[in-house]
Amino acid sequence: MNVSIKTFASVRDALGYDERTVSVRDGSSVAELLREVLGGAPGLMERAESLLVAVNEEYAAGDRIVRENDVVAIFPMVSGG
Amino acid sequence: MNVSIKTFASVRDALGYDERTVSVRDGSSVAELLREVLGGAPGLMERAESLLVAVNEEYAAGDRIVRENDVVAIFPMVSGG
Amino acid sequence: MSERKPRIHIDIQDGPIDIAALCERAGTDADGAALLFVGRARNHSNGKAVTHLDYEAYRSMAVRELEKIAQDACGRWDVGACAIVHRVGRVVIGDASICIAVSSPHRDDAYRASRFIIDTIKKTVPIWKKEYYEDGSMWISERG
Amino acid sequence: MSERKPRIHIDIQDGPIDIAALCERAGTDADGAALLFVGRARNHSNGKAVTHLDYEAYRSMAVRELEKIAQDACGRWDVGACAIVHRVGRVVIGDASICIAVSSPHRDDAYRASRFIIDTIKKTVPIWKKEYYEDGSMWISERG
Repeated sequence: MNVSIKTFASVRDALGYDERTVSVRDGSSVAELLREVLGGAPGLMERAESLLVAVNEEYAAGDRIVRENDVVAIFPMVSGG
Repeated sequence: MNVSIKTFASVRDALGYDERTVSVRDGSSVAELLREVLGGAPGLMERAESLLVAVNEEYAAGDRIVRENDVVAIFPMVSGG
Repeated sequence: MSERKPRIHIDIQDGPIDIAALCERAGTDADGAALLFVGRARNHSNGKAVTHLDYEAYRSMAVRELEKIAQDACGRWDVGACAIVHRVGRVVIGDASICIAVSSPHRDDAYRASRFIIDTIKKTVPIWKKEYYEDGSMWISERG
Repeated sequence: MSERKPRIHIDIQDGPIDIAALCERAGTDADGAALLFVGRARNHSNGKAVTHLDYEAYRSMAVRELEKIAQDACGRWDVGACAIVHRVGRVVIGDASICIAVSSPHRDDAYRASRFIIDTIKKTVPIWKKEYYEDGSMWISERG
């Protein structure tokens, strides 16, 4: 199934793109998707625990199951204000 | 000796003047001066304990000795802001 | 606590307070936070409808007390700039009776200093508020 | 807690924030206190001179999170109006990156709600700050 990935700030800088569609197997969790997406960027993999994930604009934990066409955003700790 | 009296808000309303020079005996305390000044306004006398006094623009306690030409302000609890 | 000299501005004035101008006074380049407190005339008090307010001040002493409070706040917290303007005379509903602008490098100092300033003003600065209702008026210091 | 419906305004915008306009949004006739928090780009951070900032947002989600925070604050405290505007893009030293205007009948609610809002924004709203120095730049989320 296809999932839309969005990246921000240092995660985008490390991955080199801000949006991409990826294909993952049905029933994948957020954690599995993260390993897939961050696999090619070792620096990010190391600090995967500190990254935040939102599915369809709501924060999601690692065990959240991703569905077809979900929008999954991956980003570092926020620092606005 | 002569002392300048200033009054504000409900104290002024009760006394009917906002400034006056009064003559008191040398060595009078703030408390004695208050009895003198408020004597003619029984409503004020009753709540003398809740009134505030400033001598030369600094808050003063009842035992403070007043001097010639001091400016003594008498007013109710403040309520600005 | 702070080693730099904070900018302090104190005023007691008749007529509307220029809030935008006050905002511009707040904040040096070292300050990451600015906090503006605005005390406004509200349309009710203790269950009664209020039509307008009237503020009276012992002006010279009130300015001295405001300066003391500003200095005290700047000594306790790391404040870059502090401006306090109190209005006197008639204040209609919705208008500002007092504005306090405080800025600091980090927000915690601004919040603490601002709160300290307004709380202390209400205890020590010789200014009195009179509330007007449809059927009369009352000095607020009488109530307590 | 409040039975009236508070006025909420949320925006994420490019370019300078109109602070005076925001002040006017704050405050109904029932509100005796208004508090404006301004987060400003300051000229230093962790001992380094900062030349300017750049803010990036996940805009749609950030607006949703800001709305949640405003609703939450209005549920916890008696707030008449709440406006939050966050700026994105380049912000020069001294300019506002965020403004939060909160009004309430009594000042305690405004102080508590304002502090809650800015503290929560810094934890949950997907906006990132990049600091620029003479010799480079850094995403601030990296630092912790």
